[in-house]
Amino acid sequence: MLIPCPHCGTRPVEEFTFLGDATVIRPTSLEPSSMDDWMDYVYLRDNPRGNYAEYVQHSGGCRAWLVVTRNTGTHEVHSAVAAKAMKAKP
Amino acid sequence: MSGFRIARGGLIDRSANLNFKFDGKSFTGHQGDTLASALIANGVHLMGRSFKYHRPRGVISAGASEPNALVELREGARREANTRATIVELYDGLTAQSQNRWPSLENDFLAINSLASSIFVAGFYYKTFMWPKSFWEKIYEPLIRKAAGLGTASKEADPDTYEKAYAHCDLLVIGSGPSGLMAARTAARSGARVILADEGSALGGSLLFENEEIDGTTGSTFAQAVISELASMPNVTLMPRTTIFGWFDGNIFGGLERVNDHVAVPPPFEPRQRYWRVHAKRAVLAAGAEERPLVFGGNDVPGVMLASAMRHYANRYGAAAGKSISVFTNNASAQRTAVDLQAHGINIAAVVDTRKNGKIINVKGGKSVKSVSLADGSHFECDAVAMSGGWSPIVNLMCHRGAKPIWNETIAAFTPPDMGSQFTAIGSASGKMLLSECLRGGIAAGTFKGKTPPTPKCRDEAFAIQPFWWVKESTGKAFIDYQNDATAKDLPLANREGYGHVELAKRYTTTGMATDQGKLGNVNAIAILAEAAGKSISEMGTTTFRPMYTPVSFGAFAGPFTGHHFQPVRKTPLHEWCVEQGAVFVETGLWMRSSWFPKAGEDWLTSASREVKATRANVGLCDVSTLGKIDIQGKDAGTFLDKIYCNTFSTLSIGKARYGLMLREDGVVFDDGTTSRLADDHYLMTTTTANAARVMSHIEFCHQALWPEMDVQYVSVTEQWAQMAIAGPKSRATLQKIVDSFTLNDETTPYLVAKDITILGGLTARLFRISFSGEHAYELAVPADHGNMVARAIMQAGQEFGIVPYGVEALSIMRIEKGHVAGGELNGTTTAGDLGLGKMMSTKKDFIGRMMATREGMVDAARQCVVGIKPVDKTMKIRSGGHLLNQNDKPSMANDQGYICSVAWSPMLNMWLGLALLSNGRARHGEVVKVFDGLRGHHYLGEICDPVHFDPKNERLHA
Amino acid sequence: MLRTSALQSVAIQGRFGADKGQPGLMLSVVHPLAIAMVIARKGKSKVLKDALATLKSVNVLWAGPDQYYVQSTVKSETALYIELKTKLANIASVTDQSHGRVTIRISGPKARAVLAKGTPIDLYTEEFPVGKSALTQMAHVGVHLTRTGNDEFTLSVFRGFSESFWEWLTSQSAEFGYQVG
Amino acid sequence: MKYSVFSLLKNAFSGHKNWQAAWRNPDPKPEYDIIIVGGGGHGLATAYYLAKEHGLKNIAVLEKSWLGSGNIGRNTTIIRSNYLLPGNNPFYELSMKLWEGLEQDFNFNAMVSQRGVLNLCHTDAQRDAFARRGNGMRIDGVDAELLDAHAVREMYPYFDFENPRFPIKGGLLQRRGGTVRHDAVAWGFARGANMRGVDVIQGCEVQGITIENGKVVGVQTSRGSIKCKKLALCAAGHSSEVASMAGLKLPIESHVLQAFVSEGLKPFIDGVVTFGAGHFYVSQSDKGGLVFGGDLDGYNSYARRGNLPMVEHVVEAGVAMIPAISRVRTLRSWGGVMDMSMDGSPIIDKTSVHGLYLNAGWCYGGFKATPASGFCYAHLIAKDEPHKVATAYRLDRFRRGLMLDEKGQGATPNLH
Ligand SMILES: Cc1cc2nc3c(=O)[nH]c(=O)nc-3n(C[C@H](O)[C@H](O)[C@H](O)COP(=O)(O)OP(=O)(O)OC[C@H]3O[C@@H](n4cnc5c(N)ncnc54)[C@H](O)[C@@H]3O)c2cc1C
Ligand SMILES: NC(=O)c1ccc[n+]([C@@H]2O[C@H](COP(=O)([O-])OP(=O)(O)OC[C@H]3O[C@@H](n4cnc5c(N)ncnc54)[C@H](O)[C@@H]3O)[C@@H](O)[C@H]2O)c1
Ligand SMILES: Cc1cc2nc3c(=O)[nH]c(=O)nc-3n(C[C@H](O)[C@H](O)[C@H](O)COP(=O)(O)O)c2cc1C
Ligand SMILES: [Zn+2]
Repeated sequence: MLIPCPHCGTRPVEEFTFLGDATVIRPTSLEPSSMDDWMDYVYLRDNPRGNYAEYVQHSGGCRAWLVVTRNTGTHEVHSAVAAKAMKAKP
Repeated sequence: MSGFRIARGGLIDRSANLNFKFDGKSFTGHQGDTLASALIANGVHLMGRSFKYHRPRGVISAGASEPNALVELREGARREANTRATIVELYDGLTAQSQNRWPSLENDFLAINSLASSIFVAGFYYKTFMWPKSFWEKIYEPLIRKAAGLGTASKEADPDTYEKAYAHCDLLVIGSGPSGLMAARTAARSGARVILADEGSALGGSLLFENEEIDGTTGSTFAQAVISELASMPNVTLMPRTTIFGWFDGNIFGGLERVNDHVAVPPPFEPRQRYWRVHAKRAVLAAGAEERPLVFGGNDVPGVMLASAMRHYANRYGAAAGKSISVFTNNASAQRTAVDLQAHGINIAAVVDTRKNGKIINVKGGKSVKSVSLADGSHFECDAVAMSGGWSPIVNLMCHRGAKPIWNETIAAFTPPDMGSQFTAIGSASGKMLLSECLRGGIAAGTFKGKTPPTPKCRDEAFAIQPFWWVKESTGKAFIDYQNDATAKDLPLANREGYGHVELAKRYTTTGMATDQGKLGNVNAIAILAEAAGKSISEMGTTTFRPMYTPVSFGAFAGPFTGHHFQPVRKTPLHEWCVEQGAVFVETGLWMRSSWFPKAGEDWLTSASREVKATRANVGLCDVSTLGKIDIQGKDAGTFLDKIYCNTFSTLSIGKARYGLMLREDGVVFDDGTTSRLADDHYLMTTTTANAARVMSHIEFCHQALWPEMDVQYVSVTEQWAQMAIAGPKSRATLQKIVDSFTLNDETTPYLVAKDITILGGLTARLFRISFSGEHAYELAVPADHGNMVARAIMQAGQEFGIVPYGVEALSIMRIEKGHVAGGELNGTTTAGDLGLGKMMSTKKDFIGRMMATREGMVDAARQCVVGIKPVDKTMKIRSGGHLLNQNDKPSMANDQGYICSVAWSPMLNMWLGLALLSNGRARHGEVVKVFDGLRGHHYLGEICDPVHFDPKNERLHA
Repeated sequence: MLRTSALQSVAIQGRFGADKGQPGLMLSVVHPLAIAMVIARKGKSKVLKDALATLKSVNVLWAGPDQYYVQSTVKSETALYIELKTKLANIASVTDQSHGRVTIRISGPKARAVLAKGTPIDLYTEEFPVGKSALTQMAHVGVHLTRTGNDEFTLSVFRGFSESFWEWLTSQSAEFGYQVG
Repeated sequence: MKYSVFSLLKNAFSGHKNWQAAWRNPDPKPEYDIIIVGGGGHGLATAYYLAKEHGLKNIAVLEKSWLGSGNIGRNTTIIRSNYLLPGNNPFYELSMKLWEGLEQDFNFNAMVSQRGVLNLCHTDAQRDAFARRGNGMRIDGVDAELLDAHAVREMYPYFDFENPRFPIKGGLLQRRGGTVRHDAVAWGFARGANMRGVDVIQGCEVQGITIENGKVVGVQTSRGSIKCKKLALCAAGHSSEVASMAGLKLPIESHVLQAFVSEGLKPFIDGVVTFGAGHFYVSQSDKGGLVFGGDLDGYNSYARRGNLPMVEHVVEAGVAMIPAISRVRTLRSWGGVMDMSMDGSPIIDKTSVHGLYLNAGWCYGGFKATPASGFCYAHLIAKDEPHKVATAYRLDRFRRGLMLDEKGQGATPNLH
């Protein structure tokens, strides 16, 4: 599998570390009533077959965290964007 | 003895005689031979035994698909089991042995299995060997296991080396027959970067043995010309002896180059094999087609061969399989064999063509062919049989990413699926059986830009086939999977018993599961199964094609990363000094850490105890360079650390250090360490050795994915600094002698100070007053290149105070004496509360792990928390891993109260001490518990106590 | 103060490996070398780039997004660090890495063939021109790789791995014969 | 037809023409009391024990592909009960006991082979962790032995004791651990369930779950709608997909795990051995192939295939452990889709939907659990309360902070 790192160019999968779902959003509330949101964030996953946005670090390269869009059924990689840049967008 | 060397012709060098041994017997062959061709030329047909029935077997094919002629090649540590004689290039001094037979290939005891073959049908294992129950373990299975397997692997370490390498190209051409050569040449001429790989010892594919005419010359001359041209081009890499064994995501191909398998021993500095990862922009599969056997009685008698293999041996190697040959076919191609062999003066006893209703029912002969009997009642004497059941495109690689091949009625074969433009099939691999189509297909595939160049002229032989799958009239066994002894009858049986899906039939009958992975037999099996199930072949479909196309040695995948080089060694900047001091090292992750520094005659415990005593009495020096160090800067560095740590760092004063605790988002403790503030916008974090990389990655994630708005930068400086702990009552005095121009005292260097200083007349250093040992202690960091020099200087300075080097064993003893938690307690399941550090969790801010740490299970009073433990009998040793029980409880998991995490012999208290995790432990100091250590047959009473065993008031720290 | 290279005792000068004809490559340790890691502060990528372009007697190598290694063979590590700290105040974070990394120069007709045994980066194309740096992995070790000539590269690794890395590099070079200079 | 030496002989005389199918291939009925989704080991075992232990008959197992096509048909066959945590160990020990009597129970030889599972350790910390684990086993009467390096060397003299990067310091041995012929487990349970009246239906994919008033009433399948009173999910790597049909989100990710087999060899390695300084474990099948594996490829995947980096990673560790293996060849690699849970332990529980039961999260360790999983799940489905050794496998344990995290890795499924 090849991943097009926006900083380094296309590199093979062994240079990357996968963390998982990039669609989950860390809650901001610290109220006990927000526990369900936290639970969802930390433990629950859509885990789809098909297109999937995931956090991937180019750990064996530039070390940037990326959001990679990939098909979990075919392993086809569609895009890789720096997580930082992704977050900067509204 | 029926095979012989044909007088003339072939691509062997008859002037070069090579001596070799098979089963201890000496033979001679020629340069250019394979082991199989040389044996055939020497009249040897019997080369192996089958898996289940131990049937005598000879060579069937002339290439990678060979299921029968497997040998143990070479001897001793270089012995390789299951090596295909058909691809072993002959070299002088080669030794090979037959396998799966006892006592000899000729007289194999287990051939009696054949007699019971009516019981040993597919699936018989599952129905029997169950009574009496105990017999399975004691009798049946040991027998089955002993009989199982083919060759015997060496149990000595492999003396050869292996390499790995990456290659990149615009076009990877897999196979160097007419189609592959044309693709490579066309692409190369247009300037593309081309790799041409072929598993054969020579490039040329079928042109090396087929009588073809291209552009007015012979096929092999034509091939030679193309290969020479390619060899001269800088943008072309030719890779003979290289099997492309798998296709992976990203159009990456795995390749195995047999660099030196054709010699007895690899030359100096050269590997035996090289494993390639080929990144191809585009690839073409020009792997050709595989001829299929026909399924009829005795189709496994040595001497029965694929028709193409027989002419391959005759034309390329000058090796005739016999003097008189019967040909059995369902298609036009076998006619070539008859013609070619006749041209070599070999008698054609009969040509039996199913398209004309001819059928061989049985082959007579045990260890070699004697005659064939036909359905019409006729018999022909002969000493070999050439068979052709049609041709299967070698689709394997194109199916490695999950797609299934497509059945094609016209050629009666599966053709590759369409996998898009990155990987396309050409030539016979795509089902094109005519030479002109192969040449044309190659040229089209190699055309990157511009007009397609013209196709060389050639003569085509019509391809015509009428599918024919099984001579049902046969009375003898008709084999589908030769090696695994799956017969034609096994498939209908599997269907009858419910295993009619092609994948179930495979698993029930083991068809296609042998070392050849069904290259020869699978299509026949599918056809016969389809008929039994009343389905079409297309509906039945194939089993799953998987890597490896042909088996790949472990050594190749491991490459140079073997033995001591399995993983890189990481040495600290003080390594040399540690060696000078006589350190014994221990692997800690990839690091080598100094563990203890024995004096003559000391074992580890004596040494470590002495190191502790000397440190606590005077001063000791320890290499702590492996601790992770992360430099954190930026306007928001403090706020960022507040998110990462559960306690607060934004309030830390400049020049001070603070102990920090980090949680995971699930509320469990992740890591700890002291972090110092060097400037308003500059911190230096230390992590545990074990978690250094993970913490770094965590920080990167938290910033980039969670809080990118923060202005913070971070970089690992672990390797920049050599770091030393200088501990003990004389540490200050020792250091005083090397620091430049200031006096060390509680004003200039109070507890938890962190400051930049210079030492030894101007050398940059960082000094921290922190302590893991519980002593008055410092950590001194100097740029790594100076580490050894500074350590030596400190030793010299401390000499008058009795300084000793101490290692991680002593460090560990001291931290257990002090009740400091470390790896044994930070085990990924403990909370801050469990460690007695619950108060560190700020309630004033958000931090990683805050919310999840409040769940009921995480704050339950019954959780196991850190306590001290000591044996009630002070003379007794305690060990890690003992479980704790209430004194009156019976051992059981339900009664389990916790366990001992870390232990040490305390030279200060003269007894064994430990830290344990105990349910509701903080309320139980003073309680006596039962320690269950069944593993070591040792049960005793332990007293629970405060984890701080030594100097509970921390008087020494501030002394 | 005189620095001691981490490879001092292993990188011994001489000719090694296959001994037929010219050596396929040359290996040498670049030491002492002053290296500072420079990372742009938030929103300062462009300003930093411009500032770096004005520096004299240094090599500026890309080392990740908004990150650079600034190297000098003529300045001391302290001098370089202080200079950068001053010139880049509020523009970038600066960290001294001179001792943390070991740099090896590899050159010769077989340099690329040897590197191909380690890195998945395609070094045979125009896409990797002279002056370009990349972060990659070779032999399980993170490597900062820079092309310094057609057949010349520098490889920089964490100090602690340098000896192990050197062993790997030389073993992979042996088939071509190599000269340590 | 009962399988025995006699039935085998009898059939041999009639040319094996009279064997009956091991299971019927029925068309689905319009309605069942219980439908089990997934014809893998766990689904089939559940059906078997529902019929056998609870006398229930009107049951269907729906399998989207062929029987045993999932992980039951692609695992490395290791069974053991050397778990650490009180929530786990008694469950796996029950499984071990069931294995020990399984073949006689379902009249099918699944080649349960207790050849010993040896986990090697290479550091003091690892040994301490093994001591903790081993004592946890012993405290409950499960067999465990802590070996020193010498004892390991006696067993396997050809492991790397000469030039290792990470010296072997010893190991934890469970002699009752071993291997079982994986496919035969599926076949044996299927046949056993079939004989007790269960409909085992292949080629029937569940595509939707019908819920009325918070209660399951049926499923839509590739072969039409089928009604049911209770629906039991047993879809392993596909659990998230199936659960989502009922609107449930699970603490699970699907990851690919590769496994490998070498060419057939004469006896090479006797038991199951795991390397402690890298990802590699190996055993030898009754056919002679070295069956081995290592770690997940690391990325979420529903493709049953992996990539080369993990192959190299695993094999490097293999050669590090056994230098002699270098000249042995890898024959085939394949992958399976693992239901990696957030704490590495399984879930056997009711769900928020009435009548919908969940069995999932087996990670790469669910083969050994097959009998106990079926047994306990059947208990839950039949009685609506958990079996006593499976009480910790609750879905709400994450919400409540009662994770069963044997490895201490936290909520990162690909690290378990
Ligand atoms: C390579 C590998 C090695 C392993 N090694 C071991 C080991 O050594 N020891 C061990 O204990 N465990 C091991 N495991 C884990 C073990 O195999 C699994 O945990 C276990 O098999 C899972 O349970 P199962 O048998 O029910 O799963 P499966 O066999 O996967 O059953 C699930 C079934 O559900 C079906 N299904 C899915 N969706 C639907 C639908 N919508 N409709 C109908 N049917 C559906 C699937 O087709 C599948 O047949 C390994 C797994 C792999 C992949
Ligand atoms: N008359 C007939 O019935 C008939 C049938 C089939 C083929 N043919 C003839 O055979 C020729 C086929 O030509 P072609 O170029 O398609 O194939 P080819 O058979 O000439 O060459 C294929 C080459 O691919 C190599 N190869 C296969 N798999 C490989 C792998 N995984 N890695 C590396 N190398 C691999 C083989 O070693 C072989 O050298 C044509 O001349 C065609 O007419 C004729
Ligand atoms: C324990 C075990 C042993 C295996 N032994 C062999 C074998 O000897 N030969 C073989 O071709 N495949 C063997 N396989 C692999 C199967 O052929 C197949 O690849 C695997 O079950 C996955 O199925 P799939 O490849 O059809 O997807 C074995 C699989 C397992 C789980
Ligand atoms: Zn990158």
